[in-house]
Amino acid sequence: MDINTIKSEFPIFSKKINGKSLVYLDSSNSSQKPISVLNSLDNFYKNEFSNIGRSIHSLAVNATNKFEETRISVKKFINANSKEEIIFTKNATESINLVATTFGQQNINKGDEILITELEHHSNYVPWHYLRETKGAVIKFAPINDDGDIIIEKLKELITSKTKIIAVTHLSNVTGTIVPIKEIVEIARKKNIPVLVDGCQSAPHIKIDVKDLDCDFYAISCHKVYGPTGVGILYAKKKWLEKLPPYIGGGGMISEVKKNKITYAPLPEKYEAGTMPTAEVVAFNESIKFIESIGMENIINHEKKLTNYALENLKNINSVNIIGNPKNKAGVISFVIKGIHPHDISTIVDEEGVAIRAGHHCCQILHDRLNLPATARASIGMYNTKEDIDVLCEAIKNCRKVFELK
Amino acid sequence: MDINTIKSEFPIFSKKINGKSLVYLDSSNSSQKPISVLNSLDNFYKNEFSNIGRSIHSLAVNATNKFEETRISVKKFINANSKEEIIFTKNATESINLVATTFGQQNINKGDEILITELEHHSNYVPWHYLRETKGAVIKFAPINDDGDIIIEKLKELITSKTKIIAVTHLSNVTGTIVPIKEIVEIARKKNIPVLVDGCQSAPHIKIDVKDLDCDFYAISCHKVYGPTGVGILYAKKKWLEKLPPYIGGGGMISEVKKNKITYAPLPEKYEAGTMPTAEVVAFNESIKFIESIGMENIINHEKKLTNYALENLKNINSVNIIGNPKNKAGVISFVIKGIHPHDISTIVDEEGVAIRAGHHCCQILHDRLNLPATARASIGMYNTKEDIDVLCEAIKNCRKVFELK
Amino acid sequence: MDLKQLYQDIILEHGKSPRNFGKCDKYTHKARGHNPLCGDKIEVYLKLDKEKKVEDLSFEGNGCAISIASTSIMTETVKGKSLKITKEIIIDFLNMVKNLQEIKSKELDEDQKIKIMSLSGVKQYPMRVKCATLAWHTLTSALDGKKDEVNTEAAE
Amino acid sequence: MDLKQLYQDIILEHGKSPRNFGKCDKYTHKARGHNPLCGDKIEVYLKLDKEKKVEDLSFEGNGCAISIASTSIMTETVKGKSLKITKEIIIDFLNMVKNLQEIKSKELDEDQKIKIMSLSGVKQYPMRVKCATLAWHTLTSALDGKKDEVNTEAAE
Ligand SMILES: Cc1ncc(COP(=O)(O)O)c(C=O)c1O
Ligand SMILES: Cc1ncc(COP(=O)(O)O)c(C=O)c1O
Repeated sequence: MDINTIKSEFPIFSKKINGKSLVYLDSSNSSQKPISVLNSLDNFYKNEFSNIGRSIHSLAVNATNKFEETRISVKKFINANSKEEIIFTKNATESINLVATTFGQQNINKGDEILITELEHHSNYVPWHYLRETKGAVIKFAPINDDGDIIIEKLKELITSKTKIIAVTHLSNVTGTIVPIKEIVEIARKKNIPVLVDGCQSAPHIKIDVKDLDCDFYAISCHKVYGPTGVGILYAKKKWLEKLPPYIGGGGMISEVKKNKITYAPLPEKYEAGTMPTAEVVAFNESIKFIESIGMENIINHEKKLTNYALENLKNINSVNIIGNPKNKAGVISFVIKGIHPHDISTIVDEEGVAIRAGHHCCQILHDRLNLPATARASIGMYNTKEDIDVLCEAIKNCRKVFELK
Repeated sequence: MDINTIKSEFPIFSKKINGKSLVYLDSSNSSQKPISVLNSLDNFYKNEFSNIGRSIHSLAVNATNKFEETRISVKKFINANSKEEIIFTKNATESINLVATTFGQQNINKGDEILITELEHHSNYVPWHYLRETKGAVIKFAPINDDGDIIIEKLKELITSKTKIIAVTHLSNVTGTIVPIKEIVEIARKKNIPVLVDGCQSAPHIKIDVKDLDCDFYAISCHKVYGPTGVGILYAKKKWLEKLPPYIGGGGMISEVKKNKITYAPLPEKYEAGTMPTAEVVAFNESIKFIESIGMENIINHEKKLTNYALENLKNINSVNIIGNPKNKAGVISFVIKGIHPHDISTIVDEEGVAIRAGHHCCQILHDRLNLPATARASIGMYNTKEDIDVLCEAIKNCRKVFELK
Repeated sequence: MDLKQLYQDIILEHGKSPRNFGKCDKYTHKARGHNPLCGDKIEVYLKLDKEKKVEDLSFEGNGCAISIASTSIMTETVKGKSLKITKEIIIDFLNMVKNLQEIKSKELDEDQKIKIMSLSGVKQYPMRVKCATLAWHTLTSALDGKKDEVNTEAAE
Repeated sequence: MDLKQLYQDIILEHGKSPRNFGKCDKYTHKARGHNPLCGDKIEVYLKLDKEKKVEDLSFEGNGCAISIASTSIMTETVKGKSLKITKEIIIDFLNMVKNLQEIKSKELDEDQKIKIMSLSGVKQYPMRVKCATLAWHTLTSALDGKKDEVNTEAAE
């Protein structure tokens, strides 16, 4: 597929916002969906819908097979060892909570340490905070430098004999920092500490290879990977899923249920309680196929070029200040403009059809570190073009006009 | 809308199964979806998609409004006091786990008792079982009689000063028993015991009025209420939601996040962590509108007639044995045939395009009580017709032929 | 929609140079307001005299032009008014930005009315209504002597 | 698809009157199999003699016609075979129902082959494959002396 025609695969781009073409630069928040995904969703509901894994009539058999096909696709997409290592959740937040809760239940005691970083999204902090509240765990924050890179030496120093788990993002949703996960896993491996990776931002934008990363847990949100809302993924090494207790309890995750005793289903069912987002999981297979039809390499190249183009052009606008300058940066560009609050920026560019996000992006710790109450963020998806960036830049210039700044 | 033309609103019924028209009698498992719901889903993704509650651009504003409109519709649908009492989850199983976990954390100690019934689905037992494992709670099962009705007198006797919560289904997914919730709540109220109602089966088939029931918690799965997969609902009295600790932690459910302290968002956000099944929640509004356009009274009447018709006709088939004979029965009909295992029944009727379920329907305790390893179950939805029942009965007769039974 | 309706000169000016910024002397009441969506935070300080008149009123914090301007204009408008009239003005203001109702209070002079009405543009920008109302909810909370901070998510 | 392919007379007959039902005398191995989807449960009892020959083999439990017939036929087929050949037959069987491969083992007589092949119809009924294979997985587990029960969800 030609990278220039990708946009036409996404129906939403025929829509007008305030009379202008939509310039969608909020993909870090959630991505738009290609037509093949929407057709799959629609087709499944219209022609094939059934609950899975429970009934044995023809519809149910077909639905179950399709559902499991997505699991196999995900396994390949992230290069997991087996499909038992792929658990479907409702979003990455649930994936991380699943690990924090079950791992915490089994392995965290008073005084034990959990090591996260200043880059983390609330979804990779609040679940660990619960263990601080309920178990008396200690949370340590590996610091970042002014460029937005984690200071690996400092992270190393923070590891003690009490460190029970390291939880770190693969790609910052504020600075665009690509974190050297392999390096961190190697450090952790030497001390036998498991590593959870928040892969929310990385999954749509860089090649994921969990075998190569050798991390223990990897969390993904499908709605950010050009898929439907309502589905997340937890990858976990089989040994963990076998060892950890179950999480949500209910239908589908049990083996035998007696009045005095319950045994649980084998993997992956053990962690998939209740009716799953069946249609959405089935449709997510098309998201993976879509990405693969283009090729992750091509997507990376395209987004890289666009990011550089955007950075150059934004830097040329008087008084735009880009947040962070990490060694390895993906298409997440947060910025501030002196004299204009990010919220006002967002409202003003929206008038030109430009969708960006303003606020703390669920990263209050990072904003405290940067000493900023809020930032504006333009984030790039595979469907963005140079024209999108041009419109963004013009719209930003307009902010200064509206605010009568020289 | 004419009850006889309802079926035409469901696209799936133009499909053929094994060359035959689909006779879908597995609605207790999951219901089919009307075209208006699917159009809403498709339209939202194609023209309006954005993450909600975070960004302030036009798409996000519109999406957030639509999302909140569904919350208001749900509030009205079940007659809750305020929209803060409506929490969106991923399914009813999560809704019940949310209550068991947070209520248990705060109110269950060693030796405390949880009272459930022999009718309960695993989703209303396993979450409580966790409290038995982690907290040393005791689970008591209110017994049923041979008709499949809960013996209220026995339930009363099982209440002690240690009973901390009563969790009970509104409508059995095996016997079709409609449980007298009001009566149970009145008993519980006198002893100040909160009541959780598993409303999975009731929500699509009887009028829900949580104010009238006066229950504390009510769990619903939208996919059983003619809605998309991936969405559940928890209704809870505001006083509980205010008092109980948060459940899943992450983006969207916080107020202020510091390195040493976290405060949580007000209701309902406190319980809605991470990106929600946005499109699915938006589309669920159409499910409610669809039900209301027909009128719950009309649906109840239609299903009542059909249930009676089915019971009469099934009873006339030699050796079909209907499970349970509750005082008040909805359109859930489980049965066995002497000499033919339910799985074989399901396979054989499937050949005629008839989708029923075979197994223990996530109710092993109930099947133990009935001394049956498995049952076959035909369950009725608003789209079923007398012709569906006729096809089912013919297909069942065929089972005896295939098995060469006289 | 017209951005100039939202960002009127009065608002830009108050946004840039807010009045009554800082802690006022010997305040008797204070309250904190917070908009978690954008991270806007303000603290309102209030001095009620014996006759229950708002003798002094000031604020600290940061936020977008709309929320700072709204807070600044609020302090200017309410200072010197009695408790009762202050509450009337708050209700007037909230009705205006949410339902575009006119300002009814007879206790405001033309200049004050114009300033308050300069905030009516937010009605066209639903996500920004909270920016405009944060200060006013926080003032109510300060007057009521509530301990909890105001949270726009709960306030709406 | 044809139901008669699935429910061949041999299967119906074994389903109705299973052979080797009950606990066999002085069994040396046993294992439990469970199909959580349908609740089918079987227990396989096995007596290996000193030469590692399956001297006796029986089962208890309940399930659908397919799973009972498959178990019954399995006990008939395997009884008297050496451990090595038993394992060969198990692999043969699993290959047959999953991939429609022919029975390769030379240790089965025609009658036994026909009986085993009567189960090949499940290939057309994916949800029923587990019914047919439960017994065979459970036998493997008994031979391996595993403690865990076999669970069809894990076995496939
Ligand atoms: C009575 C009852 N409770 C709970 C559930 C669980 O619902 P879900 O699987 O949608 O979480 C079901 C449906 O399977 C049910 O029938
Ligand atoms: C880095 C990061 N982690 C976690 C999340 C949470 O993802 P979700 O809201 O889909 O659970 C997000 C997205 O908001 C994110 O950007």
